[in-house]
Amino acid sequence: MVVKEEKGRLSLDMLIGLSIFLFSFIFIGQFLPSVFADTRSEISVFSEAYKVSVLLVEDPGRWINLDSPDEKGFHWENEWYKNNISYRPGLARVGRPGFICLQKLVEFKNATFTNQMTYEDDSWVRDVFGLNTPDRTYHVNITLLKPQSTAYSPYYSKDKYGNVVLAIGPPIPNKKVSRYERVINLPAASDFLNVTKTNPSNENYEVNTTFPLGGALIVIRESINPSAACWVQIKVELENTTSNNILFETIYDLNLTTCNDPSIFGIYPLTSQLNEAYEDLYEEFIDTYNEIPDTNEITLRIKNLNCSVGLSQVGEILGDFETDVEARIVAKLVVTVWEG
Amino acid sequence: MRKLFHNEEAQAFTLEGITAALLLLIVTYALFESSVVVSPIWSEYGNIQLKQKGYDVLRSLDVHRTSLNQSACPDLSNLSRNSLQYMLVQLNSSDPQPNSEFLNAMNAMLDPSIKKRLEVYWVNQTNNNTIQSLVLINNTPIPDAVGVGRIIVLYPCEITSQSPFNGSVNDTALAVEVRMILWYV
Amino acid sequence: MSICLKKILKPKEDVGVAAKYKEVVDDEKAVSPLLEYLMLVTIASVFVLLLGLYLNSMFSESVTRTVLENQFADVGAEITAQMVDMYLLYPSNGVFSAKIYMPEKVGDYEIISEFENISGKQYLVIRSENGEFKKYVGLGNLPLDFTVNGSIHSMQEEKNITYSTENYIYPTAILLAGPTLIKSGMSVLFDPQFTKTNDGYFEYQIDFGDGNVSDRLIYDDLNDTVEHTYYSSTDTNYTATLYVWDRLGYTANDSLRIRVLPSSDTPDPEMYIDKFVSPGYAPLGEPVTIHLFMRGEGFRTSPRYLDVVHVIDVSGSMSPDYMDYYFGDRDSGYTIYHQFSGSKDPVVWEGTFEINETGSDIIYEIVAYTNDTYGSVSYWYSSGYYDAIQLYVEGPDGSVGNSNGIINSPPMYGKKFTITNPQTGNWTVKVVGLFPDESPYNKIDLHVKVYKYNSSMFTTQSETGSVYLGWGYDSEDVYFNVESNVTNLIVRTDSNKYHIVQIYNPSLTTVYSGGYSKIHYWETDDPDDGTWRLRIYKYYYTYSPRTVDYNITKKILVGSPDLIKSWDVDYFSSSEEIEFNLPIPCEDLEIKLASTSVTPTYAWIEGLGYNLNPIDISTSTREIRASDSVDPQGDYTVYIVNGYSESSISYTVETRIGKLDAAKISAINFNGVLVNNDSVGLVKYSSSASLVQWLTDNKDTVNTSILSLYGSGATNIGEGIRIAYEELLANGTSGRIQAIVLLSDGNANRADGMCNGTYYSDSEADDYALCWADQAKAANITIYTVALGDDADKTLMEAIASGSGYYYEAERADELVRAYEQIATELREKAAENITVTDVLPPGVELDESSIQILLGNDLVDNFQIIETPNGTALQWTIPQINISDIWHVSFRVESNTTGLIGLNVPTVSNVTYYPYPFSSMEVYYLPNETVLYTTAQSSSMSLG
Amino acid sequence: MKNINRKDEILKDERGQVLILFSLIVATLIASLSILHAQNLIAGVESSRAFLSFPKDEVRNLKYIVKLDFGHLDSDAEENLIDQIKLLYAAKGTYVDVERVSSSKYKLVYSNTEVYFSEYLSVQDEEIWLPETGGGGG
Repeated sequence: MVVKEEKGRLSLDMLIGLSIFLFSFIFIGQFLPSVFADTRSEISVFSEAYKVSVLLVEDPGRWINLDSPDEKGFHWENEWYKNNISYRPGLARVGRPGFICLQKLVEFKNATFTNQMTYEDDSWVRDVFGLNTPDRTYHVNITLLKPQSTAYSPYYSKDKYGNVVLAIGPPIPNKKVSRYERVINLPAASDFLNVTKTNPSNENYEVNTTFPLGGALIVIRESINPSAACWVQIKVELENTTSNNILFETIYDLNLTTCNDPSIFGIYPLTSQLNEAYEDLYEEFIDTYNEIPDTNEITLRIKNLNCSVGLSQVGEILGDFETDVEARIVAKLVVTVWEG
Repeated sequence: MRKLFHNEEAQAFTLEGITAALLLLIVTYALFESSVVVSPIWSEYGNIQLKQKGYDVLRSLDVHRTSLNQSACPDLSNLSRNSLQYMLVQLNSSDPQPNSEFLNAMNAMLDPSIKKRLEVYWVNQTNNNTIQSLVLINNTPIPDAVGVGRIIVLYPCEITSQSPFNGSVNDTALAVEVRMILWYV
Repeated sequence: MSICLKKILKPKEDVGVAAKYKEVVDDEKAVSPLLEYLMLVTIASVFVLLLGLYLNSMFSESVTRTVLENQFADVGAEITAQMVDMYLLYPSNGVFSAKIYMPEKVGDYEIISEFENISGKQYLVIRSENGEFKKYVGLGNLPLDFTVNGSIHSMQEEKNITYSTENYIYPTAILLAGPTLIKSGMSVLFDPQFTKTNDGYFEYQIDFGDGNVSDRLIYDDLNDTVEHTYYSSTDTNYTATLYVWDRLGYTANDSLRIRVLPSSDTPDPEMYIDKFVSPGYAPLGEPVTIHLFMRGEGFRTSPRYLDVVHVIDVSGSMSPDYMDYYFGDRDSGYTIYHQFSGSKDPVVWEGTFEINETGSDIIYEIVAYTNDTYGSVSYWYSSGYYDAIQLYVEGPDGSVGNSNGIINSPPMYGKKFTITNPQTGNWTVKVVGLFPDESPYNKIDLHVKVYKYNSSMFTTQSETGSVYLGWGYDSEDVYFNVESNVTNLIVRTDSNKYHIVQIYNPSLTTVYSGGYSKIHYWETDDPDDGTWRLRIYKYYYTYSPRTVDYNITKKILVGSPDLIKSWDVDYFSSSEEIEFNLPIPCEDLEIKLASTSVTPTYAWIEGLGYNLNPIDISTSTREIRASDSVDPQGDYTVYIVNGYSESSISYTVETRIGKLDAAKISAINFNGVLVNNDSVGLVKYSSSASLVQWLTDNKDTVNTSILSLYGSGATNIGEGIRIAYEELLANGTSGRIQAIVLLSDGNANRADGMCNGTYYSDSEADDYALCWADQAKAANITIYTVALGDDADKTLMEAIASGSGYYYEAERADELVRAYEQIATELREKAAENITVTDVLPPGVELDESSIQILLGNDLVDNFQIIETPNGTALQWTIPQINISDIWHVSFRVESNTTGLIGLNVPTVSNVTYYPYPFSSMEVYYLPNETVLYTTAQSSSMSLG
Repeated sequence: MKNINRKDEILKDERGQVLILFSLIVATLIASLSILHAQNLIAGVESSRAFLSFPKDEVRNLKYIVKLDFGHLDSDAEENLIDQIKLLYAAKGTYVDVERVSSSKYKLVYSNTEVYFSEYLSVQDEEIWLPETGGGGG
């Protein structure tokens, strides 16, 4: 009778039911936490990137003599290599955040190289900007790019000798990184500019260059002989030196029979025209000759005018780069930080 | 034996157990997943970067005139045509448009993926200090666009008769705020 | 369940027993639910348990960890961003603060943000309150020229980060040390207390210059000074340097010279002069403090001439006799002269013997005696020579008994001890000699013998009789003989009425005299042989006649006792000897003697006016006073011998003399310190005052007149000072150190005189005294005051003195003597005199007059003035004299209105002029032109809070 | 018939307990998790607010105006300019004031709900306007 009784079995089924529930629950539970709360490393990584960029771009830096601490100042660039000096290598000009001081930039590179013997590394930079913490380290990559560059197509700023102006740190890995961009102002230093000035004995200038240009600016001052004719002509010229195929486009053409109209005097940026012209020509060149050009030239024709053309592979040029202390070259400083 | 298979309560239990468990899990999962989607953080950081850029660009474009004083102004040819100053000075009240050089410079500094709206604000002192504004680039921003501004000082002699600022101040410097609203498309 | 119950209960009613039984046994219904319930509950609980544990570990913990991580990152990012941004706006001054936001709790963890420095690198730390979770955010070289501090707790109301910049004061090390002129083996105290740092905090270390360096200490109450002992066999200059570090690690140092001489040398005194400014850096508009510092350096030097007048209180309270005579209060006239105390062990001779039989008829007799009397030498003699010997016997049970008989049959003197029915076992005999250790009288030949008697050696014979006492007063004598062999005598009277009995021994001294009683009983061992008298009588008022029976029983030794043991030894005594001296003929001397001994313990006083009779100090304190007839001047020796065999005793000897005596001793002693050319005068005062001896360099005459002083009358301090002052004015030699040494033991209670044009009545005696004291001081006379005893008006005396350093208190004569000595030497310890300190501030350096303060040596300053000179503002102090180890230290604040390095005085006109020893010629010390660097030094700090 | 009734009752009995058990466990679990989750979602808000809200560029803008433009203006033109700037910022809910405290010293105040900033500026202060040597202009 007791054996036949089936109520006893009820709870056996109970047991099965419960166990299934339990196991399925636990099984699913295995991958649940990530759903409930995911690690958000970007928070700290982003702020590190922000911090580094700010300290580079807006901070003139600071040095202090540990022996006699009343000796301190902003011009670490003249001191950093001395003994007992502790310093923070900001790049900004004193009192002008966002404006990069040339010597500071140079010395920053020197200091980096002295301390880590290569630009491919960030061991020292990490330290200086506090990217090493007891529990984790962040890597940083600092580059100076032309304004035109994007996250996917970076164009390094180069000085007129073709050297990369600033690129420090290990290559950016293919993982979650934080990229912080700053638009900075560099002095219109001669190293950053390729300046062509009027030379009465010569009318035609040919400047080999690479595209896209960081910046281009033409400053037209007064005419040498107002009663005579004067002109300015700027062409972009692409050529394949083997097949001698040439393609060009005039992007600036000023031509006066009597050079007495003051309205022509001024400071004209040419960056976008030149770059656009280059892009058009490049495609057209391939279409027409199915070959790619190997030299890019900008040719200038200037007559009877005091003028100078500045081409920069660093960045956009603003202001009269010859006379105005406020003239500047605008480039992008990109700080990329990742955890690892 | 027969009874055991025909035991309907037991089935009831097992089914309940499993269904209940699954149901609950699905609900919670759905709940949490959905809320992840509305996490604000991504757009937030984007905006920070954007705002920073905005300020940087304005600062870069603010090419202050050296060697100038209230009375004697430099002629326009000494102003870089891609500077804010030039842009403001050349504005024409009949059809206020920023000059192309300025636009080019500005666009070069901001990625193509960034859309912008440009406005200027200034105080009209002759008209009991009302704040007047002018839209130079007219795009309608999305809700979480960021705005940045910069004040440029124009000098009496730089305000020409056809300038929109003309008459706002009588023979004294004018503070013009250039506001740029930026957002990603 | 309820259903089942019903099922079980139901049959109860209608079914029979068997049926019911069956029902219960194979009732299956109850089983199933019961089982199910049990299983269900178990399964469920196990399930819940597993689930609970698992969920907790898997979900909440790991989730919380990530959430915390993210939240921390968030807060960290927020704060560092704020820091960087704020810093980069670097307000060169002023304050800049921004709100900080953070969640109050993350998964019931509270959050704390603070700064941490790990091996020189600064980090921002975000952590859970209990520190279980932590996140670091590196600050790199950001905090280079500002400090970070503070912390934020997520629960606090206001959360801010504040960047503030204020003027920062770089450390200025300032080292004071003293003395800077020392002898080898002396120690110098180094004091950095005037070192200035931004927030007062600093660590310091002192390089003593002799190769030793102090520890690096944090300056606080515990470590505010450092002491160092120098050794040098030659005259050497060491440069001690103080190094200080402030909170930010900025350092500074300061040095000074320490001159160390071989201990043999005694150089001339000199003046150490220093000037320093603190801080040496100051932001513009901040005042700085200038310190001027002088110290008398050196050691007591060769003679220099003094004019001193003793002004001695001869009021009644100075003399015990006077106090005794008028107030019956001798004590208050005394002052303690010496106090001695100590402990003394006995010198015990011991011998043992054995007793093996006992019984009521067994008697043991122990005798200890000597034949040495040293006749004339009387120390032995108290009541008889036998006093010199103490006999103790210790039984087998350890109990110690004192002698119960004396031996006084010349030439044998000593004690004896009789035991009847003794315990068997080993007995110990202990003998202590009670006589001083004064060779050759410190030795005696000691004879100790043990005799045994038994009853057979004794017979008893007794006389009985009765006397009749008639009406009124009546008296009857009974004579009886006692032979030499009588060892014990018992006299007994018996009556039904009261009567009086007296017993006279052969030498007619009363050995017993019993008052009214019905029965009289008297017993003695070894009665003197001869004719004894027993007198029985009554007075008239016990009127009625009565008969008194008497019974005289003699115990007679017939055989001779057996000598059990006998010792003959030489015994040497040992005594404590206390010596003191009364240098002058004092009026009063009292010696108090006491000991803790329980058995006779003697003291002998050897000295003028005292014979050498032993004084038993065992029972109570004994006071021995010199009779006024004899002059107690001279040397005294007190001998103390412990008469108690069992333990050492402690004793006290206190000698007291009259206060006036003390004063005399001190004053004479003082004069002794003086040298030939010094002159001394003497003024005494009580109700009035008089010049006893004018200034003379003949100390003897002064001393004689000092001795002539006697006490009586009231206390008129003012007059005393006046006369002394007038004497100094009249007969003092200029150029000498002129001083008054004033002694008093009481309150000024007489004046009745004019001072400085004012009349003072007796009630204003204090003011009168003070008035004259001021006159004297004004006349450049140094007044030393000594308050003797508790009754002295100490406040007044201190006020009268030329300064706190010139006031002495003496409870006791010896202190008084010392005080006087010190004064005498003090008077010699002048390092420099007629000092004028002039510090001239250049134009542009503003003096804050309210800030002028004298930190030390206020009493030294005679006059201070601020003079406007063409050179600038001059501060000028004049100081009559600076003694060795006097310190004078002033400070005042100045402020400059121009930046840069500012000189704080006008050289050469800022100087110290003074007459160094031997005060013949003036010297000039040009104050260093201390400078302050007015910088715009600033310190910034980033603080959470 | 009776049997079935009894079974039903017992079943009800048990089911009740089991369901309560489940709901209890899961409810608490979800509750606790959802709190944490919510907090995780808002992580990053504070910092990004900090980045966004911090008006350093505007403060600097003001400083430049004081440094670069005030030098060129006479005092009432200066007053005038300050008034305009005040108004422009007031429109953005920020209080701004530049006040001349001495011949060459200005007190600059920038204050909104997030930050309070004040600084004394001096137009001679070389640190704000320091011509570069070498490296050409600006």
